Amino acid sequence: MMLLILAVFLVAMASPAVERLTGRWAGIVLALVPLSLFGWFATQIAAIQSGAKVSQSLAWAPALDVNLSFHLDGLSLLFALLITGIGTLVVFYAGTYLRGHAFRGRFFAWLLTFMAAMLGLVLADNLIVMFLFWELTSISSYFLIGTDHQREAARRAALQALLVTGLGGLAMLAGLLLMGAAGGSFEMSQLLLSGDRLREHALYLPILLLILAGCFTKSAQWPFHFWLPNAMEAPTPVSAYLHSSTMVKAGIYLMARVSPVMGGTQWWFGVLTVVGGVTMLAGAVMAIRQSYLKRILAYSTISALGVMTFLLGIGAAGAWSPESVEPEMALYAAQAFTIFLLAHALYKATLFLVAGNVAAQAGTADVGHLGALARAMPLTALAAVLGALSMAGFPPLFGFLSKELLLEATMKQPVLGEVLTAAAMLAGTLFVVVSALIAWGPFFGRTAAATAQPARETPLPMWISPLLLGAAGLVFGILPQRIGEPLVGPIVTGLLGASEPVAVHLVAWPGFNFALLLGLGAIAAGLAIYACRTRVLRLSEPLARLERWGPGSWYDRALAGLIAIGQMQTRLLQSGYLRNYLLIVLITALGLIGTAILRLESLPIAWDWPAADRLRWSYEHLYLLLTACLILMGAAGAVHSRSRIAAVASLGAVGYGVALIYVFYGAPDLALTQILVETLTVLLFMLVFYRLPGTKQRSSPALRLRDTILCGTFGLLMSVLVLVAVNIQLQDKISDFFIAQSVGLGQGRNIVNVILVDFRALDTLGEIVVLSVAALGVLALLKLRPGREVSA
Amino acid sequence: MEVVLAVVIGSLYGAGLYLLMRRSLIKLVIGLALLSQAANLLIFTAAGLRSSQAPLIPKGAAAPLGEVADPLPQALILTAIVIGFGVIAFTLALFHTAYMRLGIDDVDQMQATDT
Amino acid sequence: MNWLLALPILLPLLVACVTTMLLRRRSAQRVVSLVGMVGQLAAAIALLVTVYQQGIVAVQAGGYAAPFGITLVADLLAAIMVLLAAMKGTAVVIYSGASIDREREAFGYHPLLHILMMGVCGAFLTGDIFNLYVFFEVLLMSSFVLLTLGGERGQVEGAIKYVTLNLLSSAIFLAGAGLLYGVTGTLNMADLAVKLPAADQPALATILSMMFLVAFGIKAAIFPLFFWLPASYHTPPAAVSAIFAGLLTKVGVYAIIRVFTLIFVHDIGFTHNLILALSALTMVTGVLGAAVQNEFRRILSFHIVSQIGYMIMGLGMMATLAQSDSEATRAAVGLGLGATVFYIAHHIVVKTNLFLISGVVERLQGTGRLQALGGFYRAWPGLSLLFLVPAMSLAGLPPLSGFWAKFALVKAGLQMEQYAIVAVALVVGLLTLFSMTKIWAAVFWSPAPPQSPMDADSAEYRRAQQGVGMMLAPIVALACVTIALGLAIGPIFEVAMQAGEQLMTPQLYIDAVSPQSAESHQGAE
Amino acid sequence: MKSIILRSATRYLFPIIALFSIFLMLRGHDEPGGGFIGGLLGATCFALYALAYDVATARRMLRVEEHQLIGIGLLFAAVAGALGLVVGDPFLSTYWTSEFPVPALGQVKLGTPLLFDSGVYLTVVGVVLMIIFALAEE
Repeated sequence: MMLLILAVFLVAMASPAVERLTGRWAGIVLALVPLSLFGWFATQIAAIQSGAKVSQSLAWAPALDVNLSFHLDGLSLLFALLITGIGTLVVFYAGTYLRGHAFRGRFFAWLLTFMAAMLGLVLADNLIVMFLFWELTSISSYFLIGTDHQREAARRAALQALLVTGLGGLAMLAGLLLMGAAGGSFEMSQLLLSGDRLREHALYLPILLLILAGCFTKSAQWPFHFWLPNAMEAPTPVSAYLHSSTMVKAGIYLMARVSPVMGGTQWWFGVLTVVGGVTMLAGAVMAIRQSYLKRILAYSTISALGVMTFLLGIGAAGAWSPESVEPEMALYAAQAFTIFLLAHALYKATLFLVAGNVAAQAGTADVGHLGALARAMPLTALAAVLGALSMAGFPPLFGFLSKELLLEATMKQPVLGEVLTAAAMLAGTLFVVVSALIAWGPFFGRTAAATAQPARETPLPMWISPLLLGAAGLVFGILPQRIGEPLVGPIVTGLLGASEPVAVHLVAWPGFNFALLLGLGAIAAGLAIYACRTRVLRLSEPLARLERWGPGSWYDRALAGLIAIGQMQTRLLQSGYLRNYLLIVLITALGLIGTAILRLESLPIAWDWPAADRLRWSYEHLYLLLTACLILMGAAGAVHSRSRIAAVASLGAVGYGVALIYVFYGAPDLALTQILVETLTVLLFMLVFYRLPGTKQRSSPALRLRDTILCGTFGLLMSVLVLVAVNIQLQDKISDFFIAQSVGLGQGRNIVNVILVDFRALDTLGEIVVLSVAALGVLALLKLRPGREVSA
Repeated sequence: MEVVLAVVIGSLYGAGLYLLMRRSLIKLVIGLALLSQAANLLIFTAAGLRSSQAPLIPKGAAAPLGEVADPLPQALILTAIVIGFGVIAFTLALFHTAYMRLGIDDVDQMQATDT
Repeated sequence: MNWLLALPILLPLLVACVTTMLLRRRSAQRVVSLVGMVGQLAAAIALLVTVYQQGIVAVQAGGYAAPFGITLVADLLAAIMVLLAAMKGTAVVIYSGASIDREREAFGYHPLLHILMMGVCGAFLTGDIFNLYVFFEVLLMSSFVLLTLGGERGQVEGAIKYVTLNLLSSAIFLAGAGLLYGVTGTLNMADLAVKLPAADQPALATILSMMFLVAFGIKAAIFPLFFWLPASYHTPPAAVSAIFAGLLTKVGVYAIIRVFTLIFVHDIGFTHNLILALSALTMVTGVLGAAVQNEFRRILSFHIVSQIGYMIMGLGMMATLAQSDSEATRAAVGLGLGATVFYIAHHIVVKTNLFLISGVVERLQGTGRLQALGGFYRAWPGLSLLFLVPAMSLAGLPPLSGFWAKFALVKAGLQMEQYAIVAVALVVGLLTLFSMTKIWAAVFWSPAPPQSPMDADSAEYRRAQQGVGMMLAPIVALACVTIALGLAIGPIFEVAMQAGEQLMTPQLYIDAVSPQSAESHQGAE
Repeated sequence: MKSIILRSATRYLFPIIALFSIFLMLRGHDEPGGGFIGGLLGATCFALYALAYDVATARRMLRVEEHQLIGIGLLFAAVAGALGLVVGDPFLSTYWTSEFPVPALGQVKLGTPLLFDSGVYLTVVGVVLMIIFALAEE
């Protein structure tokens, strides 16, 4: 399996070259890859049905519990077949649909990357590897939505999709990590065997909510659904493939995969059923309000995803009232879920491709302007009818079976059964309205307005793909037992977490029962609503206003808020005033060191100014006191002086005062260097200051006062630290070694110079490098002027 | 006598920082010079002023007679002084070019690279 | 052994001397510079291999015993950093062959580059706190000059803020080193780690740790102290800001990690929780700043600040050792530190690459402002793909190295129940993705603006184009390194974990530096 | 500034200061002095020339470009350090010759630190002159 995914990745990278080579036939050549994969997975059906285990594993980063392990079971097999099957047709369709498009090569590259990532996602056994492919699908969908990136709307929609799914993805990463830690292993197969350990875990609720955040954003559930309609900016093959049958189902796949271990609790039932139900209804209602073909389909996809989440939710009703549950209630829900998943994938892909044909030929996708296309495009019309009938749930089609099982599952609910059935009925009705809008209006309705150019039938690949998918819906509908059952059985066993395989028997015509009556009723109501849809649109006007304040606007407001905070923060912090920067640095330094000092119980400062004979003490240190006064006056002069000369002179005074202190405390080398350096510095100051203007007093008195206080406290802090350091002296300083060894090892009697040149020569080496760089810098600064001809 | 030096160090640090936050380039560079003097003096004092006998060994002797001042901080400060000189020389040249190039001496008007 | 540790410092110095002599002859300078950098890379690889096999390697400069002479130590973290520095240097030297103008080379561009390399490698390898100050000054001084080389208005203005704040940080660092010597009487870091606890002055030690945190914080550009970086990094040519982006702040981060895992480990509850808080604030302010900029290299500069928050997050998470010293926590902290080491490696490669690409974009389009850019996806598909690799890696998209770095940090954080910081890390990851796609949409996807020289085959555009070939070579190489880091994560993360382990147990470092003080230490136990 | 007194004074002062600066540098290992102090002093005598005459004559007196001087100084220091590596000892290890009599000075011994110190001397002279000449020419 690993090799297959790798192969698809390699082909994806090669596809720009392949596309340039094969030109017109690129669609077909590239479609061979998913076709061969579809064939390989088809051969696995028998093995999986008999319960054989197909898994591979390769260690990748053991320190991070990440190893490339893949596992094929019922659920992943169905998804794999869907991905590769519909993938083949979509690539085949896109070959002609995008002929002449400037970036067709790169489009195929990203489409095949997406296919490989989606395959990896459904086949991965290791949680982290699955997340890895999850993020890859998000990024490839970003590039696919932005295929014709010249348009601002496409770029915005791509970003919106990426950010919403990205946010959910990151939350899910945290959830997966917690789940792996709580469940004891990062391999899904081991986790599934851990039974109730996760459900009883203390962190069950956060794990559940985090993972569901990822699933709900990916599968466009109610609060996070707004990115899917905008994603219709992508070319139709992308909408047909990603945003109807595969990518948006990744969330559903993960919920189904995790349900045996995380499902079955009251939280699971509550959250999924409510969110699923709301999405189901909201999506359906908004679908009928749209006027563009692809947006209608997008909202109906949201509603379909809501139905699937809803089914996964009600499967766990047993947890709510365990005593009154009928054993096969969970079985019905699991069956309904699987059949609905398969049926929806088929008819939604068909309808999207049909919408693509209509948009290509009729020039517009607005349902209002389309009419009587059946005569011009008979084959597309046939595919449209097949897809729409399956969606509406008419008997011979596969959709009918899925609606039947959906209604039976809701009727058998022990708790709130009637409410859930009513919700399912309403959704079914609205589905019928949508299918009528898509199939009946454009193809068989009267011609409302003149279409842009005379529509004629699309070339072969563009009508064969939807037709094949529609026909598959019909075939599955007629013979569900022979084709549907080998796939559905293993999935249902997996979903229920049952040990031995569960027998599933599907029948084309379940006979007259209450569910059938409800279904027919839904169809009738749907057709009625379609007939008087103008009045229905007026009635649902308030809903439109609600939509404007809905989640879509929350996203825009959040983004605008983010930018506003960023601007405010940058204006505040990165103000451009150097003194503000210094102020903040000073306050931070004072704050940090201050808090550290407050933790100091006792302040070990020895106050060696003898109280008794202060006069004698000060006489002894007279010279020191005089130099100290000289330095203090110099510092004050530097601060308050008006003229530049006075400032430089006071700086010189400070320098020479410090040299005197070095002399007092036995540092001849130091004093010599200090005096020479000080002279040179004053000389340089004079050379430079000759040209700079005088120092005018610029800042306001309040500012100066605040600065004085802050700098004063910092200075005080430094003095205190010095006194503290002076009093805490460890005895064995390393300088004793230098004093002892200066003649022996260093062969020199001036210990300071021996240290500089011998013991710590690396310091001096670094020092002269600094000096030479400084010299180079001065030369470059003064000599190198942009534009001035350099006399090098 | 450490108290006196501590006061000197504190006032040098305070003056240096105060000058650093003024708006004229000249005061800025004088502030930097004062800061480096203060840091050097701090190392000198923090190492403990044991004695005022210069760390030299008389001719022919193997070790200095009696208590000697700590040679290590003196070596460190010598290095720091020379590095400080290099840096101050570069800063002076930088401010000179800045004034020639930008024509303004007031640091507050230099916000082009930030906002 | 002596060669290995001395070469990363001596070789750049020799090359700098030679290139200073050759200031007048441009081509000779370039050849010597490239040969020197490749030699540096070879030496760095040899050093890493030796350290990986034999554990921490220590050599006493001048042959004097440990605490007295200056010790050169290479543990895995230092060896990895030296290798990354050498790799970056080689890439930038090749890149600047085509992008640095004649005047800058005549005024010492190459010697400065090598002296910067000497300062950086010296800072990574030295085991002495004052010597660290000297090497900091070496790399700071050469970065001052490199920043102002060329003397344009923006460079000079940015340099004033850069110089002032960094000199303030050096003054605080010098004061800290002086006080540390005053209290413990030693300068050797390993000796400090033994003597500072012996002085049993925990409160004073915390004060000193705060001074070092402020000094290194300014150099590493953490939260309240990063203003100099966005103000100055985008002014010099792309090659210079590329070498700055990957190295200067990382030396500050290395210094914080070294000091706060070796010397100041007595009061982890206070110091490391503070670092954790600062890391969270750094991440958020950096990425918020990046989200609102609209000039290519300013966004990248703010991203440096935000990514540094991630690097010190791993260090800050050591604070959980204060609450529970159980085996599981120690393993998680080890994972956190390993993730930090890997994050630094990933970020250096990615950030340099992004700056080099911004240089190519600026060379072709003449400006860095996003509104005036566009149409690169159509005109330069190769460059777009090359931009995608580091950009998506920075945003944390799997399977590139950025994802693994963030993933490891989040995994370690969750194991230690540090939920707040993990949440911040994830959200900031998303905002990074937002600003990266902002660049992608503006520079690559949006249509080329009308008057841009892009499509017109004007002579000026053709001249700009011919140099680009040589500039793309290092970009491709760095992109391959990013992909290799991402795909071969298994063994590479093993090395990072070992480096994390070495940081977790300072005793390994102390024994390697001064074998005989190890006995005294055991004796004192 | 171009007064005759200063010019004639500099012509005589130059050799004395130069000699004194070299003397300071050589005795640095045993008495207060050393590479830095010698270098700074050495630079002042050339600066005096720049002040008395003009930068061009000072450069001619120097006879070698300042940046060459810095290059040579750095090379001396690096080579003095690298000698140890060639022999296999750690970086920057020092070696001393045994004592040998010199007619005027008595017992003298030469060592690698002396080479290192002269490297420092040359670099400091080169650096200070480069800065002063650059600023003076402005």
